[in-house]
Amino acid sequence: MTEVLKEKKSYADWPGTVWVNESLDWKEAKIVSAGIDVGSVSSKFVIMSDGEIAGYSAFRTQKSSEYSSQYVTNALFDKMDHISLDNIHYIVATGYGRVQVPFSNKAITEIACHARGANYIYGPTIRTILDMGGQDLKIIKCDERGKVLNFVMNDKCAAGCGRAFEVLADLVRIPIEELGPMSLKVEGKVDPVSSTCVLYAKSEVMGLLREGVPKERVLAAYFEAMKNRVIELIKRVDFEPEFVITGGIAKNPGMVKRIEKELGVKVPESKVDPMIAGAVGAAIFAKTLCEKTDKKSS
Amino acid sequence: MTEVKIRPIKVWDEFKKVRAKYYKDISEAKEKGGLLWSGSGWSLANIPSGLGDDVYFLYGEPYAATLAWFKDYAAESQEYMDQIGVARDACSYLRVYWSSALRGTFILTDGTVVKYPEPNFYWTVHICDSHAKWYQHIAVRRGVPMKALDVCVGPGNQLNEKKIRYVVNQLHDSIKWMEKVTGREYSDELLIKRTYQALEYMCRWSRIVNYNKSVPAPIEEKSLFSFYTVFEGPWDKLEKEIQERVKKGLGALEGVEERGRILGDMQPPWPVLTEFYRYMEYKYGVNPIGSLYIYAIAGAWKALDEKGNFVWEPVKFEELLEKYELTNRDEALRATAETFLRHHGMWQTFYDSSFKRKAVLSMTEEWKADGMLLFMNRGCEGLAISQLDYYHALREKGFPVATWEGNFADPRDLDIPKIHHTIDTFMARLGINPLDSES
Amino acid sequence: MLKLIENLSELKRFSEWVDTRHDYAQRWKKETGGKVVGYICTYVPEEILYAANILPVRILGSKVPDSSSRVYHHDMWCPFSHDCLSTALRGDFDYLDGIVTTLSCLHMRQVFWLMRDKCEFDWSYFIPFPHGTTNNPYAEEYAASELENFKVAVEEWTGSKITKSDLEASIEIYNKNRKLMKKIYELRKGDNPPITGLHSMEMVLASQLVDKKAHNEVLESLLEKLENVESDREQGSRLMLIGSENDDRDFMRLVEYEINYPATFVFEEHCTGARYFWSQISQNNNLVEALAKYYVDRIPCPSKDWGAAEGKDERRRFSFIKEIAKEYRVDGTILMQQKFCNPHELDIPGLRDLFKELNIPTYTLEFDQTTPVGQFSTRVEAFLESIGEEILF
Amino acid sequence: MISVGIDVGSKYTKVIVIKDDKEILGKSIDETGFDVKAKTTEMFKSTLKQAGINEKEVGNVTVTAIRKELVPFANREVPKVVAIAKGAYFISPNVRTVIDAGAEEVVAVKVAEDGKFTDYAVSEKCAAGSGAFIDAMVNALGEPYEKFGELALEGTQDIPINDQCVIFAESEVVGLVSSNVPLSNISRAIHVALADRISSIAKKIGIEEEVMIIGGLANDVGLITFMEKNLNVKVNVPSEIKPQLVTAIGAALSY
Repeated sequence: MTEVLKEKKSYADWPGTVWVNESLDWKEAKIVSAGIDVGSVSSKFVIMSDGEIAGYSAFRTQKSSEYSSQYVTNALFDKMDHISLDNIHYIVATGYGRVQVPFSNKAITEIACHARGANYIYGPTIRTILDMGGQDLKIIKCDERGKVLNFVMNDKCAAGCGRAFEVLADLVRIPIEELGPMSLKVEGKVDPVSSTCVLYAKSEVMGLLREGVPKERVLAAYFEAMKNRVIELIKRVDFEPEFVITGGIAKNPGMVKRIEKELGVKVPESKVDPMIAGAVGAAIFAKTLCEKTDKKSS
Repeated sequence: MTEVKIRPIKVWDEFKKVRAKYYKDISEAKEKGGLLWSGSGWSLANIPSGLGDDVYFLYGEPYAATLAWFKDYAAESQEYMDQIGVARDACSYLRVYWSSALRGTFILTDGTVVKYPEPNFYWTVHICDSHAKWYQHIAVRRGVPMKALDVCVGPGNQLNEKKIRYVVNQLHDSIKWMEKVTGREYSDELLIKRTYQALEYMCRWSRIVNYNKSVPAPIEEKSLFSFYTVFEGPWDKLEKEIQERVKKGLGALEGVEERGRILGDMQPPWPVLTEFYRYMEYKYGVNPIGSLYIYAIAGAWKALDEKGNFVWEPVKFEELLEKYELTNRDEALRATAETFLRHHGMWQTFYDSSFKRKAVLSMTEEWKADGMLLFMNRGCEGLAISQLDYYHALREKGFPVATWEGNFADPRDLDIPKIHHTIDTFMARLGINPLDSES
Repeated sequence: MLKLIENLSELKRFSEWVDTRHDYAQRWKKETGGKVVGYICTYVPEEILYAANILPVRILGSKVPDSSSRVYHHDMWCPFSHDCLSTALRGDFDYLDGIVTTLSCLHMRQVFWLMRDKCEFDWSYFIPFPHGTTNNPYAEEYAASELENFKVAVEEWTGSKITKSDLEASIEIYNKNRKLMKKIYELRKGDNPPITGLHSMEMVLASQLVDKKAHNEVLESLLEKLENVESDREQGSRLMLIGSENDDRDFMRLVEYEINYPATFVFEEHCTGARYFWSQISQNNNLVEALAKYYVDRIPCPSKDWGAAEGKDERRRFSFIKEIAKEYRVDGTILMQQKFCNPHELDIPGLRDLFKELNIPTYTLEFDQTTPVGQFSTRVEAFLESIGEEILF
Repeated sequence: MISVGIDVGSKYTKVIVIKDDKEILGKSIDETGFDVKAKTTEMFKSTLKQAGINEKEVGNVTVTAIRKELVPFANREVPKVVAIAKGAYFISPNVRTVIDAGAEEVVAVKVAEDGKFTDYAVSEKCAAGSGAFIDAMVNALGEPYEKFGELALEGTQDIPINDQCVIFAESEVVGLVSSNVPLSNISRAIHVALADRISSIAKKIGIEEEVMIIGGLANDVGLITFMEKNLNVKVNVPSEIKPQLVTAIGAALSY
C-alpha cells in the first residue's frame, strides 16, 4: 500500500483561475456582494458590484473547507484593487462546505444558488438545470425567478460526478481536460461499461485496456455509462428543454455532447464560466438579502 | 472425444408451438371477444377459468421472465424504470412488467413487440411483499379493476379449518367479484373441470422433476424451465419420454457420462440463461439437475410433516381425488386452496427459515447432488429469504456450496465472465476438471 | 419559554428511557420478577403479553455500523433489519426471555428467525396474521383465531391463565396510553406546536420500550403542562414525515434544531409514530375479538395495505394521510424510506400522485443505518428553500 | 521441475519461480499497467534470470486472476481461490482459513487438512473492504502517510465511518480532518471500518484456526490488530515471504 502512495503525479489536477472584470470599479458600487461556493472538489468565489460580476476565482478544494474558502478569496483579493472582506457588504456561502466558511453572513444550499445563478447567466427562460459537481448530481426545476420548484439528487453513489472523472484521469494517465475530447473521437455506437460504481467502473476500464481495447473507445464506454446515469436522473423530473448545465463538468464536451444528443437539445453558450454558477447565485442572493435586511455588514 | 450436446426432447417442438400460441392468444384475446386477466403466477389460476372457455391468463412472472430473456429489451425496460424513479431494488419482475404496462408494449415469444393487452381485470394472491402491490399500482394507473387474495395463513402442517375457510371465503368472494366486473355468469362445471386439470398438473410436475432423482438425471434444468409454464402442453408424451430415458439409463447430456449433479436454489438468470447452463454442461459435462425453485414452484409435494421436516414425495393425483369430491363450487375451491396451502412446496418457505433449510438439506440428498450453487438474486426478495441460513447449514454439513450475486431480470446486473469464473471455481472445488483438459 | 419546554422533565424522561432501554428492561425484570419479551413488529398484540405480567419491548437497532449481521442476513435486506440483528448478535438483547413477531414484512420475519436461532431465548412465537388488512372482510375473524392461539401459547409458557379481567386491565392501560399520545399529537395541529417531532418521536419510542403504566403517568403530567404553554420556538415550515420504521433521532434533531432554516415536524405517520397508537380498542364481550378488530383496522403498514382497486387507489393509509395533511396544515412532506424497504418503495409512486393532487410538495429521502448529516442537511435545506424563503427573491 | 506462477492483480502483478514444488528460486512484484502481455513477459524473463533458470527448463506456467489468452506463454489458468488455498497451504500446512485482502477484492477461503479448499466467499459489488478503500482514504487526507496503519494503534476514540461508498467515505474523512480530529483517531476509524467489512466476509465461511491473511493489506498492522479483535483469533501474516506473493506461489503449484 505504501508503495502506491509514493507515485503521486496526478492527472486529475487542473489549474486554478482568477478573473477580474476590468471594466467595473467595485468602489463605485452601492452594494458589493459576494458568493462563495465551497464544493467537495472545487471552491469558487465571485464578487459582484450592484449585481454585475466584478471578478471571480476558482481552485481545487484543499484540506478543509475553511482553508479553501480563505485560499480562494485571497486569490481574488490579490488581483482586485485594494479590496478586502471589509469592503464586501454581504457574503453568502454555498456548497458542501457552506457552513464552514468563517466569514459568510448566511449559508444557502447549492441547489438554490445554482438555480438562481443559471437564471442570471442564461436568462429567466431557463427551466431545467443539470449541475454536475464533485460528488453530487442535481437536476433542478425552477421558475422564471430562478426559484427552485423541485430537484433530484444522486443517492449514495458518486457515478457521473466530477470525482469519477478524476479517478478516471488518474487511471488512464491522461489529463482530465483531455478526457472528453478524446472520448468523442470514436465513431459509431459504443456500449457503456456495465458498472456505474466509480470503483467498479474503474476496474472494468482497466480490464478493457488490458484486453487491448483502444483508449478512446474505453473512454467512450465510460462516458456512455456516466451519461446514462445522468439521463436517468434527468428523466425523473418533468424535463423542459429550456435546459442548461452548470458545474465543473459543463466544460467537459464528452459529457455535454452526449447529453445534448440524448435529450435532443442544445445547451446555450455563455460568456460566464458555468462552473461558477453556484457562486454567482450566492452573490445575487447576497445582494438581495443586503437590500432586504438593510444590514451592511461593514 | 464426442461433442457434448443436450439430448433433444422430441416433444419440445409441440410445447413450443403451444407456448407461442399462448402468448399470441393473450395478445389477441380481447379482440376475439375473450377475457383476459392478469396476476401473479402463484395465483390459483383455475378459479377465473369458470368465467368461460375463452379466458386467458397473463401470468406476471413467466411473462416477466420471457421479457427478461430478450436481453436488450430487458435492459431498455429496466432503464425506463430507473428513469421514472421506481426503486432499483424493487422486485425485478415487477419492474419489467410495469415497464411493459406503463409503456403499453408487450413482447411475444418470437421477440415481436405488440401493444400491451389490457386485461379485463387483475386478480392475484399475495405471498411475498410485492405481488398485490404490483397489480394494485398498475390497476390504478390503467383504471382496471383489481382484487387480491390473502393466502398467508402459515405452513401446511399447521392448517386447520379456520385457516382453510379464511382462504376459501375469499375465493367465493372473488368469484362474485369476477362476475360483477366481467358481467359474465360463472360456470361451476367449468371450474370443476379446471380444478381437476390444475391438481393433475401439480401432481404431474412433481413426478416429472422427481425422475431427476435417477442417475443419470434424464433432464437438465434449462429444459425444465422451458416446460413448466406451458400448462396446455402434451404432458403425457413428455412424461413418457422422460420415463423412457430413466428406463434406458439415458442422461440429459449426450456424448458424456454425467460427471456431476449440480443444484441451484432460485429462478435462473434469464438474460444469460444459455451462457449460464451451457457453460457448465459443455465445459464440464455436469448436469444442472434442478433447483429448489423448479422443484417446489409448481409441484404438489407431501411437503411438511408434523415435525416440520420437508418430505420430497410427489402427491398422487388419485389420493387427491379420493380426498375431495368435486361436485360443487365450494368443494372445488376447498380442494384448490388446501392443495396449494399444504402441498405447494414454495409456499411453506415463507413461514419459517427452518422449513426452507430442511427442504434444501434433504433435497441435496434425495437428488443425490454433488454441489449447490446459490444465486443471491437481488431481483426477488421473496425467494431470497433464508438463503444465507441454508447456505451455512450446507456448509457446516460439509456439502459443497457457493454463492454468486446478480439480478435475474436485469442484464445490467449479470456479468457473464464473472459468472463463468464462479462456475470454474466451484468445479475446482468439486474436483471436476474441464472436459478438454482430460482428453 | 423555549428553554422551558425543552427542559420539561417529562421530555427528558422519554429521552432517557430511550437511551437506557436495556438497563430499564433489566431493572424492571429484577424489580417485578416478571418476564421481558421483545417484539419485532407493532402488529404484535402487546396487550396479551402485558396481561400476563410480561413487559413487551420493541426490538430496535442501535445505529452503530456493524457488518456482523451480513454473515447471515442478505445485503439487500433493509438497514433497520440489519441493525436489529447485529444489535442482537452483539448480545445487547440477551436479557430477553422471549421474542415474538407476527406476519410482517419479509425482512423482519428473517430477523425473527435469525434471532431465535442465534440467540438463546427461552421462548419464541410467530403469530400468523392476515397479510392484507385492507378490503378484507374475513381478516378479523381469522385474526381472532390466531390471537386466541397466541394467548394460549403465552399461558402455557408462563404457566398461568390470562383471565378476562387481566386482559381487560391491560387493554385499558394500553387504550389510555394511545389516547394520551393522540391528545399530545393533536396539540400539534395549531400554530407553534408545543412539542417538536424529536420530542414526539422520543415519546412514542419510550412507549414502545417501557411499562405503559409508568409511561401513562408521565404522559398525563406532560399533557397538563403542554396544554398551558405555548412554544416560542420559531416553527418555520410545518412538515409531515411519512414512511418506514424510523427511530432516527439524529435526523429529527438535524431538521428541527441544526439546519439553517426553521422547520417543525407536526406529524409522524410511521410505526414509531401515529400508526402505533392512533385508534382505540373497543372493549366488548370478546376481548380477543376486540384486539383482532383493532389490529386489523389500525392504520396499516404498507406491507398490509393492499387488496383492491376499482379504478382508484383504495389504500387505507393514503386516505388517512390525506386527512391528516389537511388537518395539520402541512407545508411539505418528507417521504422517508428505509433503503430496500419494498412495501414502502411500492407505495411511493402512489404517494407522490396523492400529494401532487393535494398540491403539497414532497421530498423523498432514503435512510440507512446512520444519518449522512451533510447530504441530508443540503437536501432538506434545499427543500425548505423551495417551499418557503421568499425573502431570497 | 520448474514451475512459474503469475498472479495478475488489478494493481500489481506477482511472479514466482519454484523448483520441485518446494524451493522458491525467484519472485517479483511490479505494477500491472495496461499492457499485460508485455508486462508479464518482461517479468517472466527477469524473474527467471533472477532465479538463474533458462526458459527451456520451465515445465509449467500457470496464471491466475486473468484469462490465459492474455498471457501467451502460459499453459494453464486456475481460479484465484485455488491458487490462494495452495499458496497458503504451502506457507503453513496448518492453515484452515485464508483471507486475501487485495486492492479491489476480498476473498476468504477455507482450506482442508489435505490442502484442498472447501468453502469460499468473495466480496461483491462493494469496494468498502478492499485496499482501494484505504488508498482512497489516504488520498483524501491529502498527503501520503508511510505508517498509516501503525498510526491506527495510537488512536483512542471510537468514530464510526458510516458511508460504505468509497467516494462518500472520502468526504467523511475530509470532514474529520477539518474538524481537527487527530490523525490517529481517523486512522483508527478507517481501520475499524475496514476490519469490520473484511471480517464479515471471512465469517461467511466460518472462522477456523489457523487464520492467515495475505494480499497487499496484510502489511497493514492496524488492520491486522482490529481484525484480531473482531474475529477474536490470532491472524497470522506470512513472515518469510511478502504476503502479496502467496497467490502466485499457489498458481505455480497448480498444474
